[in-house]
Amino acid sequence: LVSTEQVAERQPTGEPQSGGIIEYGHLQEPKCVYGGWIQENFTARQILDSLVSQDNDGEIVPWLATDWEVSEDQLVWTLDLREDVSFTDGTPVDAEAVAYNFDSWLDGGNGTAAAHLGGFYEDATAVNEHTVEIQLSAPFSPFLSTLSQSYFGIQSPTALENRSAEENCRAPIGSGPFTVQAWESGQYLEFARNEDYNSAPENAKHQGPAYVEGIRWSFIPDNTSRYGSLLSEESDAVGEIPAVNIAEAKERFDFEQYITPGRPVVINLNTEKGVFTDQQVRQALSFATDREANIESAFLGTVPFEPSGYLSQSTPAYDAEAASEYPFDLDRANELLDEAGWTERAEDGTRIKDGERLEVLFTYGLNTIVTPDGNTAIQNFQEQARAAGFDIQLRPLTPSENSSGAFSGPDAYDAQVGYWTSPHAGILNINYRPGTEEAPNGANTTFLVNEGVYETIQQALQAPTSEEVAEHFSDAQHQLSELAPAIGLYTQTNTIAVSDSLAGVWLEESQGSPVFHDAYFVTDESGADKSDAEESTEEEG
Amino acid sequence: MTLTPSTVLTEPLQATPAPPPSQSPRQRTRPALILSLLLRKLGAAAVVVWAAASLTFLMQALLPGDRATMLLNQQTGQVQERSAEELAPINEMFGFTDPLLVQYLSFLGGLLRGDLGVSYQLLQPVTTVIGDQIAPTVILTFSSLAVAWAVALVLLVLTARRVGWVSRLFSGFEAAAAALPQYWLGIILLVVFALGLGLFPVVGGEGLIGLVLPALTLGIPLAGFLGQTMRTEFERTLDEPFVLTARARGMSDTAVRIRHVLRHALLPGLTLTGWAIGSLFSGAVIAENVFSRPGLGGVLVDAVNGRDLPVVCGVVMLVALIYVIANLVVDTAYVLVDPRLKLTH
Amino acid sequence: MTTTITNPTLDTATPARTEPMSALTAAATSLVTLEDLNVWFTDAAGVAHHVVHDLSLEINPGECVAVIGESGSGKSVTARTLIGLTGSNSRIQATRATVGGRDIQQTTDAQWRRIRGTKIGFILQDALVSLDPLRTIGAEIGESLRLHGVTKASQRRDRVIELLEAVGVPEPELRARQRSGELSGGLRQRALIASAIANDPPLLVADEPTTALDVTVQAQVLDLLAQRKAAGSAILLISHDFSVVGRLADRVLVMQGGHIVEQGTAEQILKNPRHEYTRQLLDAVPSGTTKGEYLTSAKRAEALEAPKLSPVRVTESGDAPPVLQATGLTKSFRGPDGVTRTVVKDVSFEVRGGQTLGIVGESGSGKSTTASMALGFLQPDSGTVLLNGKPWSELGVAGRRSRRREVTVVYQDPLSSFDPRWTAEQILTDALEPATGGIAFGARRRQRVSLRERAEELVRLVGLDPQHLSKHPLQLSGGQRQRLSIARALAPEPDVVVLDEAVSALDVSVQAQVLDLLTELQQRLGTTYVFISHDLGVIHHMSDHILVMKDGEAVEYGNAEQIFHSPAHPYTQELLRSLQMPTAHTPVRL
Amino acid sequence: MTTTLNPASDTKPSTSQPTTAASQLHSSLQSRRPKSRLRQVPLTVWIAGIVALLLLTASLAPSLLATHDPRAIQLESPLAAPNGEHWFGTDQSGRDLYSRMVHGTGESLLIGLGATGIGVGLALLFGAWAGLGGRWADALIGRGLEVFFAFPTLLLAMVFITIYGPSAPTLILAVGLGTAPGYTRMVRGQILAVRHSGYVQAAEALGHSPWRILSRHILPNALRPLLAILTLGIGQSIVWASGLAFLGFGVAPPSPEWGALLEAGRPYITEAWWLEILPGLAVLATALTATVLGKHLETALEGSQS
Ligand SMILES: Nc1ncnc2c1ncn2[C@@H]1O[C@H](COP(=O)(O)OP(=O)(O)OP(=O)(O)O)[C@@H](O)[C@H]1O
Ligand SMILES: Nc1ncnc2c1ncn2[C@@H]1O[C@H](COP(=O)(O)OP(=O)(O)OP(=O)(O)O)[C@@H](O)[C@H]1O
Ligand SMILES: [Mg+2]
Ligand SMILES: [Mg+2]
Ligand code: NI
Repeated sequence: LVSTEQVAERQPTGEPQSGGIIEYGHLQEPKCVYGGWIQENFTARQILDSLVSQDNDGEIVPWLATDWEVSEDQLVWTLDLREDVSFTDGTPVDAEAVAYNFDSWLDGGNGTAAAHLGGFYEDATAVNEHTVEIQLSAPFSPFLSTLSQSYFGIQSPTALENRSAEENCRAPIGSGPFTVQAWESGQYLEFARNEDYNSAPENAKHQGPAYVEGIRWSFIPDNTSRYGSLLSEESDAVGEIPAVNIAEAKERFDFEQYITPGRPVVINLNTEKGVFTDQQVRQALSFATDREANIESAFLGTVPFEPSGYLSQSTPAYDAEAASEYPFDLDRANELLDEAGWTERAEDGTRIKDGERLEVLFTYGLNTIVTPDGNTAIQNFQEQARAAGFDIQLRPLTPSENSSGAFSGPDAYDAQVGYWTSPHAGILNINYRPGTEEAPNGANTTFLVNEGVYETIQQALQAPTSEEVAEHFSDAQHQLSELAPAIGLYTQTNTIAVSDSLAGVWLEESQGSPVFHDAYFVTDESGADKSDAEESTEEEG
Repeated sequence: MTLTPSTVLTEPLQATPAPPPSQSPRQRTRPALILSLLLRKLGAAAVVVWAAASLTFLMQALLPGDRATMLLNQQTGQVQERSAEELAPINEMFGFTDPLLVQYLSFLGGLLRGDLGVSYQLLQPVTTVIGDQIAPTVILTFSSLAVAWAVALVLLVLTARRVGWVSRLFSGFEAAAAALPQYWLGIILLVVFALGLGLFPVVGGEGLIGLVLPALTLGIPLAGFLGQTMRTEFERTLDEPFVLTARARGMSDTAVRIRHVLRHALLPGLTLTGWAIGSLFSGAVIAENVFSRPGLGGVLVDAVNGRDLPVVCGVVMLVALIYVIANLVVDTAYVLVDPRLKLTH
Repeated sequence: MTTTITNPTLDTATPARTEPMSALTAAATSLVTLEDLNVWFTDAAGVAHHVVHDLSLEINPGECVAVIGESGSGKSVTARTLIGLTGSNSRIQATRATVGGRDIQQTTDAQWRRIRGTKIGFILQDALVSLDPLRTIGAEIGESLRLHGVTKASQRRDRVIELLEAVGVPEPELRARQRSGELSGGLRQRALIASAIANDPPLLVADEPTTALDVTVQAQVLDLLAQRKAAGSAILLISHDFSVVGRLADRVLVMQGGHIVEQGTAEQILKNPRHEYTRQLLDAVPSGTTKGEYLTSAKRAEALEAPKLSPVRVTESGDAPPVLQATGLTKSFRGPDGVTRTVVKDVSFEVRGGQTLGIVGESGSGKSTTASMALGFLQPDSGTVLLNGKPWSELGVAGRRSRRREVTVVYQDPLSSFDPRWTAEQILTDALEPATGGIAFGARRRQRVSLRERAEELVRLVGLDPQHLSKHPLQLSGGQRQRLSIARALAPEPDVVVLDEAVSALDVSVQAQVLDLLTELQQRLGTTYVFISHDLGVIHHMSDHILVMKDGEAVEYGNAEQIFHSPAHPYTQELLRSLQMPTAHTPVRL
Repeated sequence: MTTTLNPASDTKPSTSQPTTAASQLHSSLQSRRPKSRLRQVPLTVWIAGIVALLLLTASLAPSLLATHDPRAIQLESPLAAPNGEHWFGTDQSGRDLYSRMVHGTGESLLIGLGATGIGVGLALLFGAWAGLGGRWADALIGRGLEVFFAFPTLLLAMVFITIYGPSAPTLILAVGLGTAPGYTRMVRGQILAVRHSGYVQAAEALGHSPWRILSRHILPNALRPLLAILTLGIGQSIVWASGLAFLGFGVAPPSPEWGALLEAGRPYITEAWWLEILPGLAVLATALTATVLGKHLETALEGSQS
């Protein structure tokens, strides 16, 4: 999934040096070091170990769990744990600890973990000291893939139980390569090397403690400054390279781009109220604009266009054929709208039906969900859709508006932009599971209620083999594509640029967190010469 | 036959404050008077801080959307509606479902005990959240003030009422500086001096060198305002007879400007400074943003965006307190600069 | 450094003090020599104004030369050329201009700085505002010393005290620590003199040194200058006040419009002026002897031509009914320091129709406060005012409103009493319009026409050209403004006009015109005046009855002539004593 | 022999002793020449006038000045540097920056004007109330002002925008509210000064009714300087509004309001400087123009009448 910037080629020969502190510049500051937000996933990766990891091919490899098996009915997962690992507070990493973590996630300890496992998880029990059994209420094929995310990092139960919420938020105790040393709010998080680290995942480049002594994880929200700090050598690595700088970054630095699996950045259409209750109108909008050209232009060719409104191209079980059912076809869009009865046009070209304008209230969390480049893409989309007679009113939401729920209900928008990272296609279940009276599904932002789609997804989750899983998910994507509740725009990506003085940084596979455990400083300057060999070729997973 | 003095003026022609009775000229303000004055000022300060906090509380409570939903969404990075079941524990923890009055009263109660509450988002006590960030903001605010004063004073003394074009050029410069959008100036400074020339760090942090550009960003526009107000007074004072007297004693021009005229021009500058403290804080938000600096500005914006009521209230009260204190200082400075104001202030 | 101030040393005598004097010329005996001095000022539009024409002047050590003349005649400008402070917009040209032998046209700025304060002490015209109000007197006087070599602070402090003592400031240690705002006018003036003589300059330039002072204080300051002169210092005295000149000057120059029109000894000029202009100046000074006569020659001539308007004053009282009666007026104010002071104590008076009551007293004695109560602006704490025999002070604000037009007021500074947006016409018609009751819509136009006619009548009455009606007050001269102010006061046809220092800010000749106008109007209209001034001459000239105030109390009240010729109260006696002149004059009447 | 005596360092001595007859003469001399006032207008004011005219044209009839459709995107040429076709270059969507700036003028000025109008309007209400309403009203409003000064106006604006959503009217209201306390203080001071002025006392002495005095003297005189302040405020309001846009509280895209342009241009500052610099210059020029014109107006008003 990681675009191959062939890190190895730039690495000098010889043994990695130990020591040094990595200056890393990051876009957003998390609220806690560990939690359910993607930012928290990034920081948690540095200090927590998960049960399993994913390697470059999407294979699940051992981490804290050395071995696993699932029962015939796919309801019981048995995981064998390493026996030689302790949390940094001395508590052993054992079956009890893992079971405790499962319970705490589902008990409100981590909303994202709960979103994934909720409705499936039943119970976790320690079979013996180093074997844990997870009971599910229904088969859940992407179980291991789910666990590979850092939302599922294992924390010390002693710490969770005995320390305050504040302490667990600001300095969780795990068994990972680093520990939290200091957190200067608004400035940086300081990680110190866990000198006793011995539990790197199998796909790590080395075992044992990290090479570097620590990481200074600075929060530099301003794009120009963040990238600038790399140029001025104030940072050794920075994340979230702005599109305008990517071309240069590729040339001057080690540049890696991670295309996040899960739901890409899509336009969710409100299928419950308003103009998009009409499937033809939804399809018409899907046809109406040249999204490919739009994304190419808005991101200056640095971020892949994602035709699918449901899964990102890096997600296992992505169906490229289903994704390409809505190419740019203005005539088709017009046809569909005419059929749907939007035949008249107002003076400004907006279509009218029964005296009502084809107006679309289009909301998006600016700078929270959508980057400035994404904002450009949305404006391009708005302008392009005018040709078909859509009058799109953009309504960027402030962070407060965005997350307060005030703009989340079916009355609040006609179209809304969102993405949801997930290492597997099970995200479809989160996004399209119909809500019930007692348990409304807030994650269903298109409000689509479709039995067929739901059943197909359930079949996929319960399928015994990965081929069958993929088949059912393919099916679901085709069904959704027909219903057209969402329109794909571009893939959510993580990028990192690393200066030549630092080697061995990689982005992990499940969520794209930077991994610094294997990173080391290159002392020999001459070794860091820039072989201007490679241009990246972005691969799709 | 007598000849009488003819034109005797009763009142001083200039608007000097009415001379206090010269029979008891060395009237030191009695301690009781000072004490009551101090108490009054403190009382007023407390009222201001309390009112600012209450206003904030009310405004925050009136914002649309649900606070518990917001917290839950922030914890998961999602933006969806939540079920009552999901929200119940949060509501209970922070008492969001209590009547507003009850919430307000418990907030006031906390205030009286010196407890500003716990941040909803960061789970830290508000005092800690603010305590961590107060220093950079205060340092930035006051170094901007210092920059503004230094620039304004130097330009004033050197250029006021000089050969036509010098004076005009620099008063034009002041007008332009006053009209500069701060963030724009900040970005340009950043791009030119940090990114382009590499003279300053791109990411300021807490160091002294990192303070230069942010302080200039806020200081230059303020210097424009200060310069404009003080220049008027400065030039007016240059016309005062006592300035001519000083020259007639053989004082050099520069000495006259610094020792006599400047002091008079300080007064409107001080007034403006008192007013500017509040707006400097708003400016600090911008400078912090542009220069990736820590500080209360960022905390406030985050807290507002996250509807973190305790933090917002805490920051507002702190800013109000700083404002009030700064204005007490300004009042004192007034009296130092112009001892005539001793009693009335 | 020099040790005493009573023994000023001339540079010719001790040339080594600051710098050697440049080659002494033939005129070495004279301190200042000006020959054909011309000064121009360039205004903002670049137009040069010639304000001093071919002026020649010589001042010798130990001599006091006075320059007199009306306002704007160029007195101060001449003085400022002597210290090179005419300003950057000025141009100077002279056949010869030397100060202490140095050619002032070739003096550099640095050289000037050494001359100022050491060779020439300068007392500025605006005494009350010529000390930095933010700094202590000690700092101000000490500055003169510091600039010229006294570097040690303690030495300076001692010397400041010495100087303050020398100029007759009581409690010098205390005063040195006060700021000018905390001092009375007299003390300020003396402090200013102390700062000017701090370095013992051989020449003292005193520009209107007594203008702002009460008579008693004025006398003290003049004594001080006389002492300096006696001690050998040369003085250039500038004034438009003859009594001051008469007491001090050896020689007098009379200036008009930048020219010297007459010069001679003080004796000769004051007693026997030859030039028409000098005579006019002298005549314009009001006093007891001028009572009942016009002060300006124009009016006098007019009066001669029209004998029926001849100045015959109705001085007998008792025939007209009292228009304004005040009994037991008392008023206190709470100062900012929380102390309550009684500023008017038990003051009673009455004015009969067509007569003038003069209220005189030094600054702060409560004259204006009394007037405010009479006008109904201030509510007396106790005591009453009757207007036209009916209650006045007891009425509420609203009650008085309908009767406001019975009593009007003219202030010292008319400018601030005019709405700056309005023209003279608007100001007058506003005063003419009835205060209450709107005008019917249709009637408005007619009304306006008739108001305009009335306004024209009024301006003619006060001797203004109706063309001035379209002007803003700022575009009028001071005298014209005061006339406009009087016209406005007369507009509602009041029974009483209160004039609070109405002529104090005016130049003698303009003052004479305004006083003549008032006299004339009283005769034509029978208006009653309450005339407030601290100028005894003006009061004597104008009043039928006089109220003398001191510290809020009416120390003497009665017939004007009686009070002036046989004052009963010691304070009044002291006041009048300070008027005694060393030289007298006999104005030449036409 | 003709020598200029005074070194340049000597400043002009006082010519304005308000009460001496000499200065009366002097000022009457001055006021005799206001006929050729146009010729006395300094160059800066001329320039400001021309800029103001351009701004006015741009806001009332933008199509007269614009060269392109401000909304038309051109996906092939995003971030094109200024050139003959696109004078100010293109933005990230390939839209013509110059045309966008021209079309954004109206909204920007509207925000400036509207916000200042609201600020001054509120100020009038409360300032007049404080100035005329007696001791209690004055004390109450004085305290209130103190609170508002102590209160970060930014927060006020942010909360306001959070409640009503980001749009030009909200921005106007938010900035107006934010600036109102400052103006209120000014109005109050002005009214108090006028209220205690000689001419108001003179009018009272004539027995005029309070209403007549209020309408004929106090209000006109107290409000006259406000005209100048109003112009000064326009520039400041635009700066303010763009500052809010910068923090993400601006007008919704694709509006070419200047604040929005500035905010949108910021990420591209190193690669496409024109997107940030040019709209910034427009804001600066507008603010300066307003300042220059306001100052001139102030002195002109003073000179002509007071
Ligand atoms: N700095 C200056 N710039 C321009 N004109 C000036 C300046 N100083 C004085 N004048 C003009 O020069 C003329 C003479 O002024 P000066 O001050 O010498 O009068 P004066 O005789 O001292 O009058 P007064 O009795 O009012 O003090 C006046 O017309 C005055 O307006
Ligand atoms: N409103 C007031 N509040 C407090 N004190 C006042 C007030 N008005 C006048 N005074 C004081 O009352 C005293 C008398 O003032 P008033 O103005 O009547 O004197 P005056 O005789 O007119 O003096 P001048 O000749 O200087 O005009 C002064 O000490 C003055 O400071
Ligand atoms: Mg003079
Ligand atoms: Mg008085
Ligand atoms: Ni007599």
